[in-house]
Amino acid sequence: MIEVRFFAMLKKLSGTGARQYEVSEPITVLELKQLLKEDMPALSEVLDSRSVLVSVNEEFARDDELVADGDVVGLLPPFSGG
Amino acid sequence: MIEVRFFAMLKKLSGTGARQYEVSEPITVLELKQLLKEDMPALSEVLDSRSVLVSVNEEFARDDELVADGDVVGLLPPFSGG
Amino acid sequence: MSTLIAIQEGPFSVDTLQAEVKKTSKGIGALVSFTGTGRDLSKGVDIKGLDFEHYPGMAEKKLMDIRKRALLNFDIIEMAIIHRVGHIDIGEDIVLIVAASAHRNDAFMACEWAITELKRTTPIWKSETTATGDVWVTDTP
Amino acid sequence: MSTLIAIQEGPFSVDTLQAEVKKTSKGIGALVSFTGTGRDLSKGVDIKGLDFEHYPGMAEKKLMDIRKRALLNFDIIEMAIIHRVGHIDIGEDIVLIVAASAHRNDAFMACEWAITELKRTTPIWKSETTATGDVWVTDTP
Repeated sequence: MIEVRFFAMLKKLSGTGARQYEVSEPITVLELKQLLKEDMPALSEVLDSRSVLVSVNEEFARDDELVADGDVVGLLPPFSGG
Repeated sequence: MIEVRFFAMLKKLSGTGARQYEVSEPITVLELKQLLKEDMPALSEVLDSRSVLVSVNEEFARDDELVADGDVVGLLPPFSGG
Repeated sequence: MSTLIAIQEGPFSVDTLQAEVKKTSKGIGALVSFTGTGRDLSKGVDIKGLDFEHYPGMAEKKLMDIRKRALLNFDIIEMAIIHRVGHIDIGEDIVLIVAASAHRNDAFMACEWAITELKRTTPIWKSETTATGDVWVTDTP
Repeated sequence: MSTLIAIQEGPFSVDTLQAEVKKTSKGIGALVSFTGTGRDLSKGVDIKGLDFEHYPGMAEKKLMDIRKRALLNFDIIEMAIIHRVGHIDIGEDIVLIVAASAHRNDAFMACEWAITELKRTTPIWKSETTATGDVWVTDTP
């Protein structure tokens, strides 16, 4: 199971704070994004815009990074702290 | 009467916090310094060193500025606040 | 160390955090602090209040990382960071960064760098309440 | 205004002064404060304590002048300055400058400028107590 967590506007767009996905083998961040877009079309535009960063186990991850069973993925819209 | 006030190391050098001088007419800051050096030889060296600033009525004053009866003159060694 | 980095709902005290930082060394001669507060205006629009959300765990990790890199890259003695989350009223404090050094220049540089880095790397999000509703802010200066 | 500029014997509070500064405008988004504290070391010599003397009247006037010029020359909303005089123990605070602005860059610049200007223009003198006695400091960085 991969847990995907949504924050701020993405939580609103997806209508949920988190979602689990069953994967038989590790997939790339890019493949996970594809899976998310099919599952939640409302996220398509922001996921394509590159303004959304991805974290894997609380570290920033690039599109070619692998995500495996047990990992926690964060979908992070542009930060506005401070 | 011109009141001359001494601060920090100048207070120690002169042995006093303030001194009054009677003047018949306005004199320049430079002339006042000369008068002070004659009156207090211990101040000669620092007054010549240009590291000591002079204030007249709480504003910085140059050597050619006039000092008159009733004025308060400050002899200010290098600042070290902050 | 844990008291030097925090994400919390309630208000903070600059005096308390500076005292905490000063405990770490008697060689501290300069403390520079940055406090970010809720303004009543953002890009010309009246703001009535703010709400902050963070990624628990990752946000704290990123703040600790900023402190660590600041200690490596600047000639400072200590750094502390507190960021509030939840609802913030106009005029209330949001974030506090304290940088401490022997000489003031290093603390100024490290503090300014840290707030810029916080805005760039820390998963915290602000929503502004305006007359027309709540809006997530997506661009910060 | 008078609470924003002070020379005093007792300790000060950053929280209190920042609250005082924030009262002046709801447009403040950034507060940068500089606190100078008594270090245990100065040019390699152990320091046991500090004593500050000022020119009463003129020193306050120069601090007010720094505030006035900061408000003119930087895009800040308010500035406050407190300097302590009398005896200061190692680790105690000496001086506090708070600069407030809409955007942080202006507050950082004004605060750093103000402390440099204070050291340059304000008739305040420090004497350091070392193992060999009290020495008036004549050169400040």
